[in-house]
Amino acid sequence: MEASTSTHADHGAHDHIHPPPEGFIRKYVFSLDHKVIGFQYFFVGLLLMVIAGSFAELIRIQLMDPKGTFMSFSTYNVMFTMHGTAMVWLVTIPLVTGAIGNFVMPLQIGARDVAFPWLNMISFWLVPLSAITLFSTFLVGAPDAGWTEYPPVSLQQGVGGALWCLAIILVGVSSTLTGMNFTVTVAKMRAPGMTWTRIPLFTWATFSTALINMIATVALSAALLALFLEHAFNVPFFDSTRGGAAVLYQHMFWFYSHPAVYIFILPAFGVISEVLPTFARKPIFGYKMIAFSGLAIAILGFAVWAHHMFPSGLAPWLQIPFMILTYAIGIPTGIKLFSWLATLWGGRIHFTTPMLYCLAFLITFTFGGVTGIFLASVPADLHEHGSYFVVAHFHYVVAGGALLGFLAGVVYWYPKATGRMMSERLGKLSFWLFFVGFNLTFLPMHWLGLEGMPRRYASYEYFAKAFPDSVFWNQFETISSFLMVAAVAIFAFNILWSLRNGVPAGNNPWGARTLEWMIDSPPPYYNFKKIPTVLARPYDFADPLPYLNLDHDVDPYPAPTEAALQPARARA
Amino acid sequence: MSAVLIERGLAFVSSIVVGVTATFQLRNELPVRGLDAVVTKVLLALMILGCVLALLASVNVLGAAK
Amino acid sequence: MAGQPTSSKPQVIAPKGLGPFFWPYTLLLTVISLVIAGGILFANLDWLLPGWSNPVTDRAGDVDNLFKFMGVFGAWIFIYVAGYVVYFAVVFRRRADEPANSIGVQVHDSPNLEFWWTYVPIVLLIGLVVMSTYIWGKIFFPTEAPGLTMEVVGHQFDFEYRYPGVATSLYSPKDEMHLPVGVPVRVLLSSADVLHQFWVPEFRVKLATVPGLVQDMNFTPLRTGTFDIACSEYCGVAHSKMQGKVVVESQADFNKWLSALKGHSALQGTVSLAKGDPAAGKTVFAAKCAACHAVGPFDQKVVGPGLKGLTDDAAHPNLVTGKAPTPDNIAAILENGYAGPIGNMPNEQANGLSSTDVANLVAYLVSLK
Amino acid sequence: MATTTLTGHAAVEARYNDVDPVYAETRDMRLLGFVLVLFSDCILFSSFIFAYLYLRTSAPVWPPFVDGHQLPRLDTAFAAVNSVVLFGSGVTMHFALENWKNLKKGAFNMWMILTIILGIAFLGGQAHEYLSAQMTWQGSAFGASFFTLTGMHGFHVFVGVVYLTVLLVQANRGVYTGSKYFGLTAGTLYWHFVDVIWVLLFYLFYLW
Repeated sequence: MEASTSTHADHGAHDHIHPPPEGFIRKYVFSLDHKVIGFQYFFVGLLLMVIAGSFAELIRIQLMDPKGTFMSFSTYNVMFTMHGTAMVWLVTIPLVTGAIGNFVMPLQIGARDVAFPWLNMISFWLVPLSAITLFSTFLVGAPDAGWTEYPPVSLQQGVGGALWCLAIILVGVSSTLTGMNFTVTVAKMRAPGMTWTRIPLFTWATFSTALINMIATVALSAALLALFLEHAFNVPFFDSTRGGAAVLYQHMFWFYSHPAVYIFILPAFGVISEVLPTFARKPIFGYKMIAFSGLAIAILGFAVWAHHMFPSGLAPWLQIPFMILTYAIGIPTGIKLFSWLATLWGGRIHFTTPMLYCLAFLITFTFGGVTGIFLASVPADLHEHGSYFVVAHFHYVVAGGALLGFLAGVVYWYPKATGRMMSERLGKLSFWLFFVGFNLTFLPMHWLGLEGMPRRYASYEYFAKAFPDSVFWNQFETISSFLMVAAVAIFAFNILWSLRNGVPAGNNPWGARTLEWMIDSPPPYYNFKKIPTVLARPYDFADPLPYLNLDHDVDPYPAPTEAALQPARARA
Repeated sequence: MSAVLIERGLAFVSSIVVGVTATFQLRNELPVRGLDAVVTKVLLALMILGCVLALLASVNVLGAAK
Repeated sequence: MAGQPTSSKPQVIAPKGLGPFFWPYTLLLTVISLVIAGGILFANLDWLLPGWSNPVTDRAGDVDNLFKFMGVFGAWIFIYVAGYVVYFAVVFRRRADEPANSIGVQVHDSPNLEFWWTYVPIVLLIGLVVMSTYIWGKIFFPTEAPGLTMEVVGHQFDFEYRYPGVATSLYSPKDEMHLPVGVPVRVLLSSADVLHQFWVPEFRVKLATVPGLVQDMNFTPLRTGTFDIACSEYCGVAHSKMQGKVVVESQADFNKWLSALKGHSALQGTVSLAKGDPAAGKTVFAAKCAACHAVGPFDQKVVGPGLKGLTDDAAHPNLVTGKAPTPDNIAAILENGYAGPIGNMPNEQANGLSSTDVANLVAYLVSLK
Repeated sequence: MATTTLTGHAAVEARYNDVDPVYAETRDMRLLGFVLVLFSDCILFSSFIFAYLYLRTSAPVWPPFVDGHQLPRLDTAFAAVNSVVLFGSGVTMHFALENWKNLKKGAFNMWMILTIILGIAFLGGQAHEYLSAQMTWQGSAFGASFFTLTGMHGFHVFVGVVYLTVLLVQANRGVYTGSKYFGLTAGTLYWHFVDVIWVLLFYLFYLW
């Protein structure tokens, strides 16, 4: 007890509770409350995911026919550009850090809000602004050079390209501010006694992500600012006839965009690290290794960007160091993966929906990691680069990694956010549809890519002549992808339906042990009436809960309640 | 006497004055603790480096000769 | 809180040993891994990687060996991880009749285990790095001098092929690229407009064509055939229609094809430098040089320097070779090519310049003041 | 808590700590947040400096040729004076904050005004540089990186001048006290940061 209260003196600040805001606008639109902002991110992100996902379906429909007659080539090019852009910047980042990070992180560290609620609100509102800017390009000729927008080809598009830059700079500023905000929150606002090695792993992941957001996103803004200047004012950063260099953009862009994939995946790692121990009823295996490997991934992630550029004019002598660093990042990732596997061993595993997502994550993410090893090797990459193999790898780690982690997190924290359980029956249906549909859609892309099908092709007529079976596989993928559409539709329906009809959850339906489960569901405006004191790590199921000064009397040994154990039968 | 010579002379004298003053400021800042002081120390040190550069430029050691 | 079932100490349900049938199951996974490894090593994977059983280039065999190595170990990692996920999930599932507060065995870590699962991947990855670096060295630093040096220039939306001694360029998809079998080839890649990529999947080597940069790709075709060339870097609206064909044929066939091409060319014969015609030189320049050189000052770089004022540039009194800008020295660069700090320029053969062309070009270049 | 017997740093520190816990905690968070913002701003400049280094090192000669003429090197004499003007404003800003910490409001005002004047003088000098520059933004990689980087820096100086003016007005309206003056600390850090960015730009564009 003496040792545990050492991080924070008992500040008067902790007893200072703001009254909740009045009026609809202050409460739900320009809210300063991290929970409401989390919801806002969630719904905006989900809406944009539906839009970007429908672009993906249009892409897939085009590929049913090798001639590519469904859309014109230019429309197809716009579709994959917008799909990538929206999914990367307007869906994944707002959903994983914006929604789950905002809602959960302050609760997990026993804080009443993030460090700068105002900035948080601005960060959020930049996202819809950016989305409007991005989609407004449809009116003036949408960008079509892929989500990477490599110059010189991206400079051939008109105003749309410049607007694209502005849209992404806006969302970049939003990410930077969020990163700064979260870094300060985790560094300064933890409950007394919560030392760095007692922080719940999701918060650890959010912290590592915030560091990347803060540093890398600015570099992205710089790259896009330079591209914007060339678009708008003809400033020759990337024009080789006036001393610029096309490869320079790729350096500047990937210096952000490689860490960006860790912005997606680290919060998902965090969710997995929370969900696995809860449903395996076991302490997380190797807490420190998981926490520090996340940090190591965040730091190493800054030194691997050029592996996206092996064939693109990178000097040969630079290729080997970047390959070695890329392999080095596989080590901490492997440590995490094996630690989760060891967490499963000897547990008492509850097959709830979030747990199913986690188990699926372990399988698909391992697969995506293995194909990552294939891509990182320079000679092998000289074959795979720019092919469907890359598309498959990327979707295995982002959709099969980050998205599965995100869905696990949504189902896991839904009872905390709303006070009701999501329907397990619909949840499991949605899970299986997604898992099966996902694998059937993206697995064949691996062999299509290795056979030699290039990505971003509106028509693959020549390829279908050489490999007639590619037509079958593409049609197979398209049909399978609609299973994912069904899964997302059921998931969205489940979210809305359960708001009213879900089983009342109680404060801690899963028998979880982190701080957010010690307060009411949904949490009150001020989160914690009294700031609790933390005595130990949260994951020791055999010990009583390591908290003092909680608002409620809680069961010292929380266990899953009826609501979680028999969700399908009970009704409110 | 050309404008360039006046500029050089001005740069020479003022960079010494500013550099020395900044060095005293840095010395006074050294015992202060806290994040703001740490950052200030680093920034002051770099600014003194800037004064040295300006001094070298004024005597034509660095930069274009004119 | 209503609904909290109990506040008694939770009940640990520990497995016996590592779990029921752990070792038999591990044996099963091992057998599966070995079968897959055998498949990767010995089966014919032409359906997956075209040219697997009969490599088209010397590099393809190397890269396929790398694929074998990564495939075997990647498959092992995946099979063990996925296999144990499924096994643990089934074996350690909570039974319906267990109390709600049953918990698993409370282990926090195991330094031994953690050491091994850090150490083994490191060793494997070091092996992979060594192997990759070795093959990378073969790709980028070939020891054999090329028997044929040619150029591929990316355009929106076709590939331009330039052969030594051929005055006119060939363009995909109308024309095919031809290569002699068994001869080390150096392909110099550059671009006239945006980024493209020159990819022949069977060759296993692809490189981008970058404006302002020349990259060289080295390989030796090992067997004859016709293969697809595809652009694999997005280059604009008709990106998906940017393909070509490369024909690998015997040296005799190749020579026949090449001389037929040369036959079409009107610019042949030996002419002394003094008889160069600047007007004809301008035409040759536009066809052969303008992709890399601007008619502008030295620093108006496209790939190579601008060539205006070649003979009277105060800032550059000498040529890139360090010699005085006399017609003979200029002609020497055109004939022998250039390799040095500011880049590479192909020689007369690679550029397809006849001696008439050289004479005309020199006359034209000297006339640029 | 504040005692009359303390002097110098000790007195300043005592006053600094003599605040309510809410303010102390907020100040702590804001300070860290502000330093992080400066850090990310630093990354923004670094990215463009990287671009400049990349373009410069891959060019055959530097300064590059435009339309047949090599661009001249930038003149260091005037830039050296202008740099020292900016560095001098950093020194005066530091004096201003020190005087505020020691409760010398008159001296604070004097140094602040001097800082603002020097900042404006620097901007004037930059305007002169721009007007007399012999290259354009569009013409070459040199022009592109020079005008973009110094333009971004100039914008930061301009924002700084406005920021310091606001701080000066606020200070005279009693927004800050001898204990609570985080805004002034932030302003000083920002101004020092802008100075230091200029050290880099000065070296990279004028002296290298």
